[in-house]
Parts: sequence; structure tokens; C-alpha cells
Amino acid sequence: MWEYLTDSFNWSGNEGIWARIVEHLWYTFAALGLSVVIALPIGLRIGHTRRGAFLAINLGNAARALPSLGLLMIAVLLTDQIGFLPVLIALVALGIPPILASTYAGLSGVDAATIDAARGMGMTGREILTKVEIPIGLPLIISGIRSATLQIVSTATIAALVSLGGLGRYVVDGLKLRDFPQMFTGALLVALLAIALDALFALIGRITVSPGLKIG
Amino acid sequence: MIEFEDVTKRYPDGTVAVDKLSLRIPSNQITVFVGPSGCGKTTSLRMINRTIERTSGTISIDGDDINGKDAVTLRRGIGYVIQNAGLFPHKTVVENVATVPKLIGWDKRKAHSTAMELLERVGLDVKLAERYPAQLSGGQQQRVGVARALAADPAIMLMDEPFSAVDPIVRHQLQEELLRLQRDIGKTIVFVTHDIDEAIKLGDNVAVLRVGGKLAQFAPPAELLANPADEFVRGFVGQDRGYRALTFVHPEALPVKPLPDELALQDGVPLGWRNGSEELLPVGSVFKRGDSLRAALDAVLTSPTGCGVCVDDNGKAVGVIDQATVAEALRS
Amino acid sequence: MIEFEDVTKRYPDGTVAVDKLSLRIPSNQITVFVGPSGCGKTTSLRMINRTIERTSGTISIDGDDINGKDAVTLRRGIGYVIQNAGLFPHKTVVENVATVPKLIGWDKRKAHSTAMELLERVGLDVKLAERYPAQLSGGQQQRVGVARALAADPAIMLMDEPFSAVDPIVRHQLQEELLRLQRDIGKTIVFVTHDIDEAIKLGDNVAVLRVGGKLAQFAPPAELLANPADEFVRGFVGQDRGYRALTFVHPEALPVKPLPDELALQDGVPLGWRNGSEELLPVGSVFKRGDSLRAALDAVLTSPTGCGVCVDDNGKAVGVIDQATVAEALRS
Amino acid sequence: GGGGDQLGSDKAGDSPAPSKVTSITVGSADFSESQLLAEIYGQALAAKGIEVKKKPNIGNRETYMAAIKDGSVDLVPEYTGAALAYFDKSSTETDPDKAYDALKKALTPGLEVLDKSPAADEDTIVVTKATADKYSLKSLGDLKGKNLVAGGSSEFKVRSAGLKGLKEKYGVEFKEYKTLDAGGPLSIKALTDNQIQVTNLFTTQSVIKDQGLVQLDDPEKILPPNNIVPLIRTDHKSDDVVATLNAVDAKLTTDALTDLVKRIDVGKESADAVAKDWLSKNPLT
Amino acid sequence: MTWIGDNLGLIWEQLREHLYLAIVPVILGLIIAVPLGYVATRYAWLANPLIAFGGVLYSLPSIALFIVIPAVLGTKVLSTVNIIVALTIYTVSLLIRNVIDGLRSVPPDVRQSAIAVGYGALHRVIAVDLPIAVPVIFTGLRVVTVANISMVSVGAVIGIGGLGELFTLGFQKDFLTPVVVGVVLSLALALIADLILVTLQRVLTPWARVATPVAEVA
Ligand SMILES: Nc1ncnc2c1ncn2[C@@H]1O[C@H](COP(=O)(O)OP(=O)(O)OP(=O)(O)O)[C@@H](O)[C@H]1O
Ligand SMILES: Nc1ncnc2c1ncn2[C@@H]1O[C@H](COP(=O)(O)OP(=O)(O)OP(=O)(O)O)[C@@H](O)[C@H]1O
Ligand SMILES: [Mg+2]
Ligand SMILES: [Mg+2]
Repeated sequence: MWEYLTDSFNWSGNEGIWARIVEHLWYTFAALGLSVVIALPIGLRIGHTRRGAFLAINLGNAARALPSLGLLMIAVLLTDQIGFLPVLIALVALGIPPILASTYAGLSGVDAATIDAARGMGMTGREILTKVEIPIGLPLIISGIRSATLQIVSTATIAALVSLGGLGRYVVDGLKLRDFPQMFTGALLVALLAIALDALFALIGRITVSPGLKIG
Repeated sequence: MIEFEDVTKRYPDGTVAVDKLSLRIPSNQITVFVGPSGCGKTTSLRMINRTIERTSGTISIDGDDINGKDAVTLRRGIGYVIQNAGLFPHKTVVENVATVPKLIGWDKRKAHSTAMELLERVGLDVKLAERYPAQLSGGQQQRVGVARALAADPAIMLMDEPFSAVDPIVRHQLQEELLRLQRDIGKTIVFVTHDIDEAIKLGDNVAVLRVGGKLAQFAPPAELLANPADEFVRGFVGQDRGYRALTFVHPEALPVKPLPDELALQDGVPLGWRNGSEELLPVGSVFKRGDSLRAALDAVLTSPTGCGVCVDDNGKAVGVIDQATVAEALRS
Repeated sequence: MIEFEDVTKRYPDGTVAVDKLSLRIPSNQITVFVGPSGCGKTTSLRMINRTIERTSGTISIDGDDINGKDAVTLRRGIGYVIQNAGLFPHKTVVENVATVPKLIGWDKRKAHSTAMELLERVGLDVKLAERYPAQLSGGQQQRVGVARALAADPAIMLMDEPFSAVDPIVRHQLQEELLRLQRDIGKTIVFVTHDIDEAIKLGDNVAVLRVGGKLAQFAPPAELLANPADEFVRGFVGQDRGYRALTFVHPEALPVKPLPDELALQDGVPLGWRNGSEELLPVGSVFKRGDSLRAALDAVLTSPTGCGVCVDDNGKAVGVIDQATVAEALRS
Repeated sequence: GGGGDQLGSDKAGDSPAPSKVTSITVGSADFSESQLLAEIYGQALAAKGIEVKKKPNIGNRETYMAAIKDGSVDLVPEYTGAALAYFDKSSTETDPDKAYDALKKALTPGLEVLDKSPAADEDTIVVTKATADKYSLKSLGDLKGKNLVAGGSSEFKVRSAGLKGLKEKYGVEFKEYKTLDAGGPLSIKALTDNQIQVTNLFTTQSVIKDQGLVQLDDPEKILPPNNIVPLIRTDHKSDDVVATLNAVDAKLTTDALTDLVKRIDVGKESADAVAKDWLSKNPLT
Repeated sequence: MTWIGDNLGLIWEQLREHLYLAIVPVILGLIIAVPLGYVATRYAWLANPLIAFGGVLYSLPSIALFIVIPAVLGTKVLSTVNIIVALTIYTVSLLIRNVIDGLRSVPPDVRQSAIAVGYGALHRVIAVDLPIAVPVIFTGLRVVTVANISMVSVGAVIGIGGLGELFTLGFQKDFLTPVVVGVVLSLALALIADLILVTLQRVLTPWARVATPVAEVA
């Protein structure tokens, strides 16, 4: 594996490691972005109104049970496409539940007295959401996005099963060819990428979350 | 004046929390709602700023039905303080206080400087301004809550058991500060508590509610103690009612006797009682001229000589009063 | 007897919570530790059952150093009650109470029946036995906590602010029940509170601690009120100290006057005062023969006629007392 | 790829062929024909009273070879040329019989092949009719300099019966190689969608005829002959097993195979049922 | 639809294998995570590194882990042990956090009372801490169980995937039915397993679902 990693030939070019990392990141962020766009507003709505929580949470949980591999294959067969779209579908299905659940949890965890005070001082529903609920729920919202990211990053490996690139290419090719160094390299890079993204979100959390929420 | 006319609140589950409540809350005074748990105090209070909507009846402020106004606008003109303050944990102290001014569109600087003034006014060190609520003690948080409610200079302040989560000593301080503050600002304050002592201490008027949301009695505290309307109120105002009532007996001027030689003074301030030995006996509690009979009685009861010491505003002894005088005053 | 000799507790962070405390806690009595927040009350208490280990000094029970015993065995012989009861949320009420008996190896049936008896003893309906703590009110939980602590019939009970989380009315009930219970069981109880009223009411002796963990005064409550050792204690026992002290004045027998005609009776029980009109004026509070001067004074103060009614154990009026008599008693 | 040999090959020791086998595990690769053959072998053996366990769909050659070497399975259907390329990467045999003999020699100890069947499933390199017309492609050599995109299995990319051979023997290079699957739906889809223009299929795949795909000639013989042959662990090679499998293989023909595979891939019948049907029509005496 | 009828035996076989592959790791993982979590609450400095390490392990792609394990353990490539070990690793790495959180969720006053009534250290963990931690542990258990059931399918890529084999089977033939059957059954399995866990949790924690406090009985 070390040899594989230190061989500079393996790093460059459009099949090189750098290119694979960029591809992997692209799949990850595309899926993550779409998951956020779908799950965040729904989570915010449920958390703010506290209506529909039961349904959303249970649907979210059920979605966690969807096997990504099967979903990917169904997506390929149904869209009659190989390539990015089916992968995106499978990864988004993976990303939505944690974001939805933690956004809801973040908002519903806001102390009722705090919201009462906000309403009592004349904040509108929108103001309560943007000035009180979101900032206070932010740590949990971010942690939801963070765990969605981890799952997506690790599962984006399966993109290689349907001909796409990304770091999964090494894992899948390594698997097919019983080329262990290559496979280890892929797995390790995925894990490192996950750690790096995790650190990135930790940093985002540190920057955006009010220090007042971190005391005690 | 805030007026309740036949106001009823029935929750969706059928609970009647407030039942045909009619009440006039005078302006620029403190009116306290008191009563056992679940009697509808919070519900009554929150109907005033429409964070709870009434089921029937009318509530009006200075003659205008509050339903005629936009709820958000109404609330911005009413200060609201609750138990544990309900501070925004993600904002600093000064940001918390500046919330309403910013909401109503003041520029940042003005909101900020007003907030700083208010912090001083409620007795908070301005050094605390940049802290977050979690870094404050309960009593400090409560002060921030009061400052925040005052920030837009509302004519009305609603306070729901604001001091019940802090320890007795801090509670006492907060009560004193509220009274001091009210002397300056003269707001219309509606204050909810379940502590009858607090009600008596703070209220210009006290509304006693019974479970089911009915008004049992509405009266100034002295009246309440002297003439409880019924057994429920009598039970509620409790043991020591007679003694508490003395709080409101201000005998015109108790005849004060000249200072006896046994009272050792320093610059006029009483130090203790001489009893022949080296050590002085403690003075006991002292009272001021114009204080209530309660204070005078306590002074007499705590003094080792049976003579209570009367002092002026500077703490200098101006005379003493003995048990006979107090007993005489009690009789009258 | 529990004896503290020069006991010091210094936490790893350097805080000295208890400083050279020396104290003798008499057996079969209630000893109350009182003092402001952070003064080391909890620390002192918990050193007795070694849930906190002291830094230096000795604590002995009936002459034996507690460090000589196995901590677990020691704890099983000491009841412990805390705020919010600290009940095991996953066990039913009766299982909670039976915990210690089962730990020390009693068979299930015996543990269970003992637990049921104890529930009755602390005034809990046995119907509650199969409930879980979350299904009980605060006051009920607190009673279960007391029952649990009593279960293995320990000679010593440690109680750390057991009643401070319940509302004043329930707190009052719990205090009364504790006193009643103690008359039956006569345990050595060490009770922590920050409420001076509670300390005065419950304690045979009161230890006042000051911040830094130093003993300010150790005395029976009457003594404490009459002769606070210093300014700190005086400040702490607070306003109304004189009035409170009357609790401990039991004038041998106040001279009672015969019942006046104005007092309307029914089967000897006072109904009210006639004042010419149809309606009777309220009786006011009543006191019993042998009650403290505090009760007598309150009766006089609350009576519309200035005459306090004295009743026997059945509530029948036996006589009245007037203000002059009380004033006289005060003077002596 | 190489590393496979380090896996469990030590377990395929030189244990002698047993006189009797009571139980056998039949594995197969991850494509329909292999599964069909495994079913046929399995059912034929079961008819002889041997307990048969199935491990269908293990994966590609590298994967199932690891499985037979470590004893996870005892028998898999193989193809002479492809298996030879696996065991001897330098082999260039293009004659069916020579390839078979070479394979026998190249096998890892502990593994053996039985008689090869007349039925064969050759690798073939195909393009669509449109592509063939556009670039006038007939033979592999015509691909040279056309800058096309190829796609197929991971193995094809590195084998001499693949990109390597194309480059060495024909000087053909592609603009890009997309890793898809071994003649599976991805490759076919990519080909028909024109995402790739060239791929590697197998002659028994009905899709070639159905879609009118053009098979390119291989004058330089880079694609090996691929007769069907059972690969078996020596420790399961009893006489009756050998006799049964040899009888089966003797009856198989390329045409029959093509039909049967079509019933599975297009008719969506199960390999199990199709195998049973064939065996009933071709009783083994 | 006829495909389903024709292949009931196969489907049943894969379903059983799937269940086995998913559940055994949950049980093993629980057995490992609980003592580990306990140790991490005893030695508080261990907790965060353990949780972080769990996070890293969890982010290893499952396919890779499935193949690496025989190389590391020397197991046979088609052995179910490979999947079980891999999923056990995932289970532990997820569950450890919940076990730690659960043990930390014991209210301090309850822990205080437990010490004060004279529970020994180990006895306290078993009789007080763990039962109270059950709801939090079960939250994690439910997540991993569902995740495992979904992840087993990936094993199909190396030939041991329970229902996942229906995915590859259908996919090779460009045939939706087996894939849908696999997904639906896998989903159903997950939901049933979840339901069983919820029920189990309710049975284990009758105290956690009791009504809100009743009114004071004087
Ligand atoms: N949202 C609600 N739905 C149904 N019933 C409610 C609701 N809010 C309050 N109640 C009920 O209405 C009654 C009055 O409640 P309220 O909160 O006004 O009492 P309170 O006097 O403030 O009591 P506390 O002293 O405990 O704060 C109670 O019986 C309460 O249970
Ligand atoms: N584990 C600890 N580590 C460091 N300092 C501690 C610890 N526990 C208590 N202290 C400190 O020791 C002092 C005494 O604490 P203790 O809990 O005994 O006070 P207390 O009188 O019971 O107060 P309260 O009325 O608030 O319960 C306080 O200053 C407290 O902050
Ligand atoms: Mg309320
Ligand atoms: Mg304490």
C-alpha cells in the first residue's frame, strides 16, 4: 500500500489520486447539498411548528433502513442511466434522514421559556425561527449535517460500482483484481477524507455556534 | 389601566383555566396575582400580551380592546419577564437586553447604549455585559430579564414568578430592587407569584385566585390580611397573618423616648447595650421612624433590654421605644 | 453521637469546603446544618457516610472512627435522603424502599413487607407502591425517599435539603410529618437546609456554617435567635428574628379569661364574633393551651375584637386572652 | 492484479483424490451463464446422490478463485483460455486443445480441471452497427487511431486478452477506459447509449444478435479460446463426480448454451429452472 | 411477479442469511460496547478518543472492510465471519457513543443515592446505571440494527450478502423485480427489527413510559 501511495505516477493524471479525490468530493458535496436543500427546510418547519414530527421522524427512520446498494441499482434500472444521477439519488436518500432528524431535534430542544420570552417580546414567527430557534439549534443541525457527510463520503464508494470514479474506484478495482494495496489505499483515503470533512464541520461549528451555547 | 371583563379561558382539552374574570388593574402600580398552583395565574397574565388568546370576554388597555391591535405590535409595547428569565443563551447579556430595541428598528448604537444604561439601572455590573447567560448566577440572569423587558420602555410589565427560582436571600434582594426601581419608573406591573409573602411585600393590590380560575379577592395587601374574604383566602394568607398585617400598620408617630444611658453610641450610631461588663450586648434589630408596627415590634422583641431602638435615615439613634408602647399601639 | 474533630475537606482544585470543623451531634435528636450556599453543608454531611472522604481530622460515630469500617457497610447502616429524593427511576416505589434491605440480604418477602409498612408510616397511600417515581408528585417522592432511608432501620439519617424542591405548602406538610415521625422513631438525624425557618422549626440543635466551611454557632434554635454569636449569624437568622423567637417562649400558663358572650359557639367550637348584625365576624387564628407566645400573639392580632381564642385539643374554646395579657407576657 | 495468490492457497494442498465424495459446494461467477452451468453441474451431481451446496454469484474470477483455493467452494465452471490467463499470465495459446493442456499444467496444486466441453463461450470485442459503419470497423486493427472510448470489466483493462493485447498486437489505444462490468448490463447500456463505443462481450450473449452488434475480427488471436471446463478441488474429485461432470460437458453445445442463457437474461427465468429443464431433456445415462 | 413465485426458496434462503448476518453483529457489538463504555466512564479521558476512533472506523467503506478482514484474520473468503466481524466493528464504533452517553445520563442525585445506600461499584453499574442507560443505549441499538441490515447487502459484492445477492442477481439481468424484492424485504426486515427493539425497550423500561406526575395527594 505504501508503495502504491508513494508512486507519484498514481497521484497525477485524470485517473490519479488527486482526480479521484476531487471526484469523490464532488459526489459528496452534490449529494450533501441536495440533502440539505431537501431536509433542512422540512426539519425547520417541523421543529418550528412541532407538527408532523411523528410522521417525519418515522419516515426518516425508515429511510435509514433503505439499503444503498439496492437503491442504487433500482435507480440505475429505473432511470435507465448509468452515471451520476442514480448515485446522487442513492446518496441523497442516505443524507436526508440524519439532517431531518437533527434539525428537528435542534429546534424542538430549544427551551420553551426562551421561545415564550421571544414571543412575549413581540417577535414574529419568522423572527423567532431565524433569531432564536436556528441559532440555538445550530449545534445539533450541524452535527446532523456532519453525520450525513460521513455516511455519504463513505458510501460514495459505491459510485464506482456503476462506472463512476471517486475513491471507490480503487476499492472496487482493487476488489475485482484482488489488488489489496490499491484497495487499502482507497479505503484509507476515504477514511482520511471523512476525517478531514469531519474536522471541517467541527470548525464550521466552532465558528458559527455562539459561545454562549458552549458554556457549562 | 388594564381591564378584564368576564374573561374566560378554556383550553382545547376542556380545562377552564380562567373563569369569568373581571378585574381592573390600575396604572403605574404593582398588581400581584397570587394563588395556588394551577389556579390560572399564568394564563391570566399571558392573555394580556396575547401569547394566550382568551376564549371569551374582553381585555382592554386604557380603554382599547387588545384584540383590536396586531399581536406583535401589542407585545413590543409590553415587557415580559419569566422564571429563569428565558434569556437567549446564544446572545451576550447586552445583546439580550438590546433585543427589543433592535426589533423595533433602533440603530445598533442607540440600542446598545440603552441596554448598558438598563444594566446599571437593574443593579448589574457593566462588566457582565459581554458575558453569556450561562456565565451568570440565577439572580443575575433574573436582573438581565428585567432589564430586557424594560428595554423598549414599555408602559406595562408582565412578570410571571420571576424570582421563584432563586434562593431566598437573592430573592429578597431582587424584591427590594424591584421596589426601588418601581419608585423611579412607575410602570404598570402585573406580577404573578404563588408566595403570599412576596405578594404582600410587592403588591399595591393583590388578586387572589382560586383553582378553576375564579377571583377570590382583589384588595390591597393590608386589607387582605385584615379582612380575608373567605376561608380560602384566610387559609391562603396563612399562619402569622396577624403579625404580617402589622406591616401595614403605620402608627402615626409612635411616641419615642429619649436615648437611655445604657445605649452605647458611636457618632450617633448605636453600638450595643452596656450591662456592666466589658462586652456590650447586641443592639437588636432597629426600626425607622415611620416604619411599620411590625418593625417596631421586632425591634422590641430582639432587644435584650426590651427597648427597641429607633434610627433616622443615616442610622443614627433618635430614641427608643418600649414594650408598653408597642402593646399600646397594638391595642389601638 | 457523631463527633467531628478538626475535620477539614480540601477538594483537588484547592477549594477548602470545610475548615477544621469540630462538632458533637447528639444521638436521637435532629441536628440541622444551616448556612449560605457553598458554605460546606453538603460536604460536611457526606463525609459522615464517606461518600466524600475527609482530608484531615476524625469523624467518629459512638466513639468509633468511621475510617475503621468498610465504606459500603457503613453506608448501609446510615439512611440518606436528598433533594428530589434521588429515587431510582427504574424501580417502583416499593422496590425503591426495599433496596437496602435486599442489599443486606433480607429475603424478598420480608423486604417487601417492611417496605409497605414504611410507606404507611411516612404517610403514603399503599396504592402508590407499584407506581414509578415519575408518577409521583414531588412531595410524594420525598416521602418515598424518607421511607427508603428508613428501610434498614439505621440509627442515623442524613438529609440534604430534602424538602427544598417542593412548594411551600407541601414543604410545610413534610416538615410536620418529619417531626411526628421523629417523635416515634427517635433517630439521630443530621439535616441540611439553607432555610433558617426550617432549621428553627426542625432542629433540636442548629449548626450555622459560614462560607469557607467554618462553624459560626452551634446552639439550640431558641438560643440562636436570642443570642446570635456574631453579625454573620444575626444577619443570617434575619428579619423577624424577635417574632420567630417567640416560638420558643412558652409562658407557663397564660392567664385565660372566661369566654365572652360575643363569641358564638357550636358545640363549644368557636364560630365567630357577634357584632350586632346577622353575619358573624371571623374568629381569627386560635391557639392551644401550652402553645408558644407566637401563636397567642397571632391569635390576638388576627381577632377582630383583640381577644385571641384559646382552644383545647378538640378545638373547643376554653377561654380568651387579650392584648394586655400578651403584652404583659412579652415584657417578662 | 496479483495479490490473490497469497490468499489461502496453502490450504489447497496435495491431498489425494478421494474415492467417494458425499458433499460438494458448487460456486459460480457473477454472470448468468456461470450460474447456469453451476446449476447444471449441481443438479447432475445431486441426481447421483451427492449432497450439493450452492454458492452462486460469488463475483469475478479473482474473487471466486480465492474462494476455491481456500476451500470455500469445491467446484466452479471455468473457461479454458480465461482460466489459463489467470494461472499463467504470460500464456499466449490460441489453439483450444493446446490451451487446455497448458491450463492443466499451470493449475495451482490441489486444483484440477476435468474434460473440456465442446461448448465454448468466447470473448469477443464488439461495437454497435452505427459505430462500425461510421468508422468502417471490421477487425480489431481498425480501431487504431480512432480515439474511441472503451469500457468493460476491471480485468479487461489489465489483461493481455484485453487492453494490453490490443496495444501490443494491434497498436490500438483508447481515449478513455470506463470500468463497468464483465459483459453485464452496465457495459451494454453504456454501449447502446454511446457512452462507450467498444466493449468486451461473450459469444453466447443473445444481446449481440438482438442488438445487431458487430463483433470485430481478431486475426492476431489476442482473445483466447474459451471452452467450458469444470475447475475442481482435487480433494473432491471422486470417480463418480468426474464421470458425471464429463458426461454433462460432453452434451453441452455452444448453441444450446446461447439459448439457455437467453432464457435467463431475456426471459427472466431462474438459472435453477432452466438447468432442470435442460437436464430433463438431455438425460445423462 | 411470477419470478417471485418461482424463486421463493431462494428468497427465503437469502432472507435468513441476511437476518443472521445483521443480528449477530448487533449482539456481539453490544457485548463488547457495554464494558468498553463502562471503562470509558470510569476513566473519563478515554471517552472522547474512543468516540472519535469509532467515528473513523465507521467511515471506512464497508466493501473494503469486508475484503480486508479475511486477509487480516485468515478466514475463508466466503466465510460469513468476515461480514460478521466487519459489522461488529461498525456496531461497536457506533454503539460506544450511546453507551457512554447512556451511562452519563444517570442523574447525579440518583448515582449519589445509589452510592449512599451502599451499592458496591460493580453492583451499582448493573443494578442502577445500566438499567437507567437502557433508553439511550437502545436509541443507538436501533440505529445500528437498521444500519447493519442495510449494510449486509453490500456483502453481495463479494458473494455473501443475504438479500443483497438479489440486487446483484437482478442487476446483472437488467431485471428490476429481484432488486425491488430485495430492497422491500430488507426494508421490512429493518422495520420489523426496529419494532422488536422498541417493544423490547418498552418491556425493559416500564418506568420510562409512565404518565406525567399525578396531583399531590396530601
Ligand atoms: N396548554 C394547556 N392546555 C391545557 N390545559 C392547560 C394548558 N396550560 C395550562 N393548562 C391548565 O390550566 C390551568 C391553569 O394553568 P396556569 O398555568 O395558568 O396556572 P398557574 O396558576 O400559572 O399555575 P402555576 O403556579 O403552577 O404556574 C391548570 O389546570 C393547567 O393545568
Ligand atoms: N467536587 C468538588 N470539587 C471542587 N469544589 C467543590 C466540589 N464540591 C463542592 N465544592 C465546593 O466546596 C464548597 C462547599 O460545597 P458544598 O456543596 O458542601 O456547599 P453547600 O453548603 O452544600 O452549598 P449549597 O447550599 O449550594 O448546596 C463550595 O465552594 C463548592 O463550590
Ligand atoms: Mg404559572
Ligand atoms: Mg448542598
